[in-house]
Amino acid sequence: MHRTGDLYGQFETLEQQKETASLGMWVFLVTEVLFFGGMFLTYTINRSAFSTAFGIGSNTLDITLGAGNTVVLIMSSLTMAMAVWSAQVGKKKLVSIFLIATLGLGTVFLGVKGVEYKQKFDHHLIPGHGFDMKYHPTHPMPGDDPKELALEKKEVEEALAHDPDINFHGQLYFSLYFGMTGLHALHMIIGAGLLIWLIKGSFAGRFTPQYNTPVEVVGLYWHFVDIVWIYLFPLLYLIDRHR
Amino acid sequence: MQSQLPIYPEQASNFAPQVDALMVFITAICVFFALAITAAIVIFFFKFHRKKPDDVGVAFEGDSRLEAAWMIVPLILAMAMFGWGAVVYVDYRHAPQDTLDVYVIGKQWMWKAQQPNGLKEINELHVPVNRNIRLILASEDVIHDFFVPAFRVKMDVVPGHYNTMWFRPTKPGRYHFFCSQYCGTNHAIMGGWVTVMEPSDYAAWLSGSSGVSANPVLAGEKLFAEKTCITCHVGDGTGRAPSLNGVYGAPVLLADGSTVTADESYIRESILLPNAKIVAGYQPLMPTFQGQLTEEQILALTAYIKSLQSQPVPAKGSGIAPPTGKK
Amino acid sequence: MTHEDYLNATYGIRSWLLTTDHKRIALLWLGSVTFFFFIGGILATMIRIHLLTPTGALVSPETYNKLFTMHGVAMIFFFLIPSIPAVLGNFLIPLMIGAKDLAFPKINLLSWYIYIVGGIFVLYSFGTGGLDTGWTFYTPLSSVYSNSAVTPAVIGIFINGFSSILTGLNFIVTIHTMRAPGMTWFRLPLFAWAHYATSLVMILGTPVVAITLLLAGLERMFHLGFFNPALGGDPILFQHLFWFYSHPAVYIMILPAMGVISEIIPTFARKPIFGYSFIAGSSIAIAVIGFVVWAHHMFVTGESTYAALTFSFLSYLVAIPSAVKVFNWTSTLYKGSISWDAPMLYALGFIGLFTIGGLTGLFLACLGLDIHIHDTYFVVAHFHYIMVGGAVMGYVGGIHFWWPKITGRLYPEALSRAAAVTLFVGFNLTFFPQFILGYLGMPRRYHTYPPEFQVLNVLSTAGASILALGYLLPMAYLTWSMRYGKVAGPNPWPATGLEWTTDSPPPTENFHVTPEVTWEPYDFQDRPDLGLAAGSPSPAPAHGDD
Amino acid sequence: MSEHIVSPKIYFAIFASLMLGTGITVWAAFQNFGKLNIVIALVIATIKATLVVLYFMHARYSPKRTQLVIICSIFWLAIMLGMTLSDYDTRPHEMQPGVTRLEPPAAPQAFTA
Repeated sequence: MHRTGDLYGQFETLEQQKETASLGMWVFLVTEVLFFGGMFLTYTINRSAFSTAFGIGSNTLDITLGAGNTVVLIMSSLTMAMAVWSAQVGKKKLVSIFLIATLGLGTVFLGVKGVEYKQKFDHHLIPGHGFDMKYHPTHPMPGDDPKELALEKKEVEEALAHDPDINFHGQLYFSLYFGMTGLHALHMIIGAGLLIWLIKGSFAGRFTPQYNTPVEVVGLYWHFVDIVWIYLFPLLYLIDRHR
Repeated sequence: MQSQLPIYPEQASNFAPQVDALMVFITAICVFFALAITAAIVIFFFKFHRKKPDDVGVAFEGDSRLEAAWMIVPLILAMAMFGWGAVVYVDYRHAPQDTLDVYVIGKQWMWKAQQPNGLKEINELHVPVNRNIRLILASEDVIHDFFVPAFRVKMDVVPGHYNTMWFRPTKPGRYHFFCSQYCGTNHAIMGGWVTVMEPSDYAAWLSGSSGVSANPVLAGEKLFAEKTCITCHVGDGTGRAPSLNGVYGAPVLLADGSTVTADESYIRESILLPNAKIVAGYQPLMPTFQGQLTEEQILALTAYIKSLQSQPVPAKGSGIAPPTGKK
Repeated sequence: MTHEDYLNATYGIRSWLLTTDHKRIALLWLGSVTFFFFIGGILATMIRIHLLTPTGALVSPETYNKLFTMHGVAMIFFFLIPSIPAVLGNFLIPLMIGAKDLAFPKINLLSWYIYIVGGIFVLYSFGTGGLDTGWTFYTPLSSVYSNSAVTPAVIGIFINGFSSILTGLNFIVTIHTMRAPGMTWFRLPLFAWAHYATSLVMILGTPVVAITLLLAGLERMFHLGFFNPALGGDPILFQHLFWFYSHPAVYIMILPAMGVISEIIPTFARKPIFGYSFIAGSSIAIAVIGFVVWAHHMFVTGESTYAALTFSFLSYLVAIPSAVKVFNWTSTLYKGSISWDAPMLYALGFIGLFTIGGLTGLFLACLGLDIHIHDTYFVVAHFHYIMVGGAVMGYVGGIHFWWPKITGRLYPEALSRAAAVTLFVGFNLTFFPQFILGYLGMPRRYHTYPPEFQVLNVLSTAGASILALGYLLPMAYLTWSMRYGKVAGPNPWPATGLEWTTDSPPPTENFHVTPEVTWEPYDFQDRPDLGLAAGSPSPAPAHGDD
Repeated sequence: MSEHIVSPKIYFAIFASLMLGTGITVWAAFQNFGKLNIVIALVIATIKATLVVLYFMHARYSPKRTQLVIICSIFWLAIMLGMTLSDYDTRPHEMQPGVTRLEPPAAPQAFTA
């Protein structure tokens, strides 16, 4: 199909094209909801069966990094929304600035995620043969707070009395932790790729009040990724924090 | 004739008549509808065959009352099927209080059963007639399914769960049971026999076989399955090891071309040092059972293998040297 | 005089592999699903030959298990699910609604490439060690115990899922936003309604099976425990997730076939379809109710009695819209002007086989009866009646119906009628005995069986050889007709759909001018352009729609 | 149909509410509400997600069709979660996941494999 200006050949009008693109993205997001939904279901069943192990697993996560990342991601959603707004009102320069800001915040999020993964690796909390819930409390790393370590140790020991299979069930928690955050991070990486493509377009001044469909559609995707995290954060980081 | 081309299996439990009645009920309704639709299609097909190439049919577009009728009538019939089926199912899922409990464990690819007095069986299940039997099912590896067609009952055997099923056998006899959830390579031969006995026979069987069986052949048969000999030494010669049917006392052709008579000492040596003499055409796969069997058990196994003398020798897959064999 | 059409607009392999024309993409799909149908068919033939004797005539147990697993995977994921939507749907939906193309032509092409990549992974698995888990991939057999090439197969099916999702997405958006002027929702062909319902299932179900198989694959690769009870996981959870997609997936297979039948019947009975809105509505009802019946695959797994009752009840509800369709098709024949062309024979064959398939579903949905027939040959027969008797009959019938539109040629009439009858007879002989086998208690997936079941198995194998002939015949004469068939003209039957108002084969842009729809669907009375004796035999003209 | 342009003021207001929500959810996690902890966390998350969908994603100003799509996704997610969980909630104890170490139901004697 040939393309005339911004209008692709299969469409009659720009408005039809925009409506179609936006509906397409919404329908795609429905499939994403169910894609993540399958994982959330697996999580729910296992968490209710092994709540002790999931609580301990959750408490090993760094809540400061998690909450910080939540703030970063919400902020990136704001800048994304502002990028869409800038395109709608025709402020071409602002479009580029807000897109770059979104990409920057997204990168920060991924960087922090990387730091957290590294921590888990050091603490022998990667599911598999080396997995050991007791490793970290018994092998302190430089910079660890001895009080917290003692607490963690006590927790694991108490839990063992209730749940002798704590190492298996803890592994389930971490399998789900890596599965869900990994899938989320993959979506972030794809989103970052889309942002780079948009930034190139915005430098060329392509996005105008008449034609801003790509910015709007990528925006929808980005906000969806944000929503997934809004659920992941309490479900993974905030179990049994009050203990 | 039931034996020629039967259309339903034997009825041997309390559930069998119930399930068969359901089957008849649903079949009757379905046959009625299938015939009605087929008849309508066939009649219309011929009666309204196009006469001239440019003919057009009579246009009418629908009738809401008719549509309502053919939604409501099938719905009522469907609800009847649902209701009746549900009654049978709820009964099946809720065992009565006075059951005789037997543990059944599935593993790739055999069934182990344990009677209330601790007696264990392999690929066999003995139960008294007219008693409520509850099977408590567990799996050691993958999902299996315990299925007795003559009783019309089955239940999955799921690792990590305990499932239960119950039935009341109503007719003494021997009935096939199958594994009906696909469980890997030998899924199809993971089956056995349920023996339904008169209560007195069952009591005698229980006491007679408790502890070490008085009958060495029976004890050997149990061992033969328990030590998984049966998975390779398949009777019909299709296993990875030769069939043992009729082997006792017969000449056996070895891999080095020599022949040996399968007597007690050969059997004993083959159990304890299996790689000493390999039957022609087979790989040295068998593990040694040295230290794993008591003398008594070896005797029992030997007795069992002797008893196979009367079994039919398969054409292929036996270690017995052909009668015209050299020397 | 040759006019330019989509087939001769451009030449060269690149013009096909990089095309964004929905009609060319449909032909790419036609080629690739036929390839997988062949693979599945050869495997099926080997299965039937093996089961000629009680001890198994052909292969070892391991090989037999691989045969039926690979047969299932190839047929379900790589033939049945894409067959009608990706071939006929792709070709026809834009034509039927008067659009120049689908909403997202590039995504449409991407969808085919994703399928090919997924297919390569699965073929790699078949070639290196095969697959012996059953197409259902039940854990922990698939994730821990199987020694076959499970990982590449699971990855292949995961990838292939996105092909399905993108096709469904494309259809939904296209039907919403690309309709020609005058093409209101209730003037849509029922084929388009059926595809809309199918697409709903594709976009709502497929992501769940994708994530499930991904988790199972990860479990196998990294020894995780999502569904492995030895590590705390729950195999029943896998079944819930798997069937949440895989039960609705049977509606992905059957709904488009129902759409095909709803087109063929009014065309060859030359009258408006009876109860248009009920057939359209029942497609949506099947798609929606089809999502809440999945655990009827799990009545004997130990799911709770309460859940079993709920799912059995809902399963009976889904029978009603299917029955509505059958009754309406049959009523359409009444006082029609019925021709005995091959597509009509396929359509009537479909109704017969689908009726048996659907009615036997009532047996399986019945809780008390399912205890006995679950996982036996009864189930095998039931779903083959739906999927082969239903979906494949619909697919082959649809190919015959639209072949003149796709290629511009007609096929030999007598031969095609003979093929339809052969298929019907062969099919019944193959699968009807399996109902009896199942009730007698022969479990499925058995490479060996007690000798008393032999007679019925031999009958089944005999039928299969007739069935195979019934499939080879159309392949031969359809291929022949592409070159030597009679030129068809734009509307050979004639039929009322928009797709028949354009050239055969259609031009790349589908229509020379954007069409405007002014008539009701399947209306032969007010269509002088069809050249029929319009309205003559009927004293009662179609009174306006209400 | 001219599209609705949401003013930046609303965006910033939503952003502020999301921040507030994040703060509350972290605070609430450290209080012991018993079984209510998870409920509170999910309610707050749902409020946050709703705000994002309605305003950042313009669902409030979108055509009915888009709103229907959103409702569909929630509905189907609810079917999947709800109906599966209803099975688990009504199963007897010995059929729950991960009970391999428990004794079998009413064992007359030791259960050995």
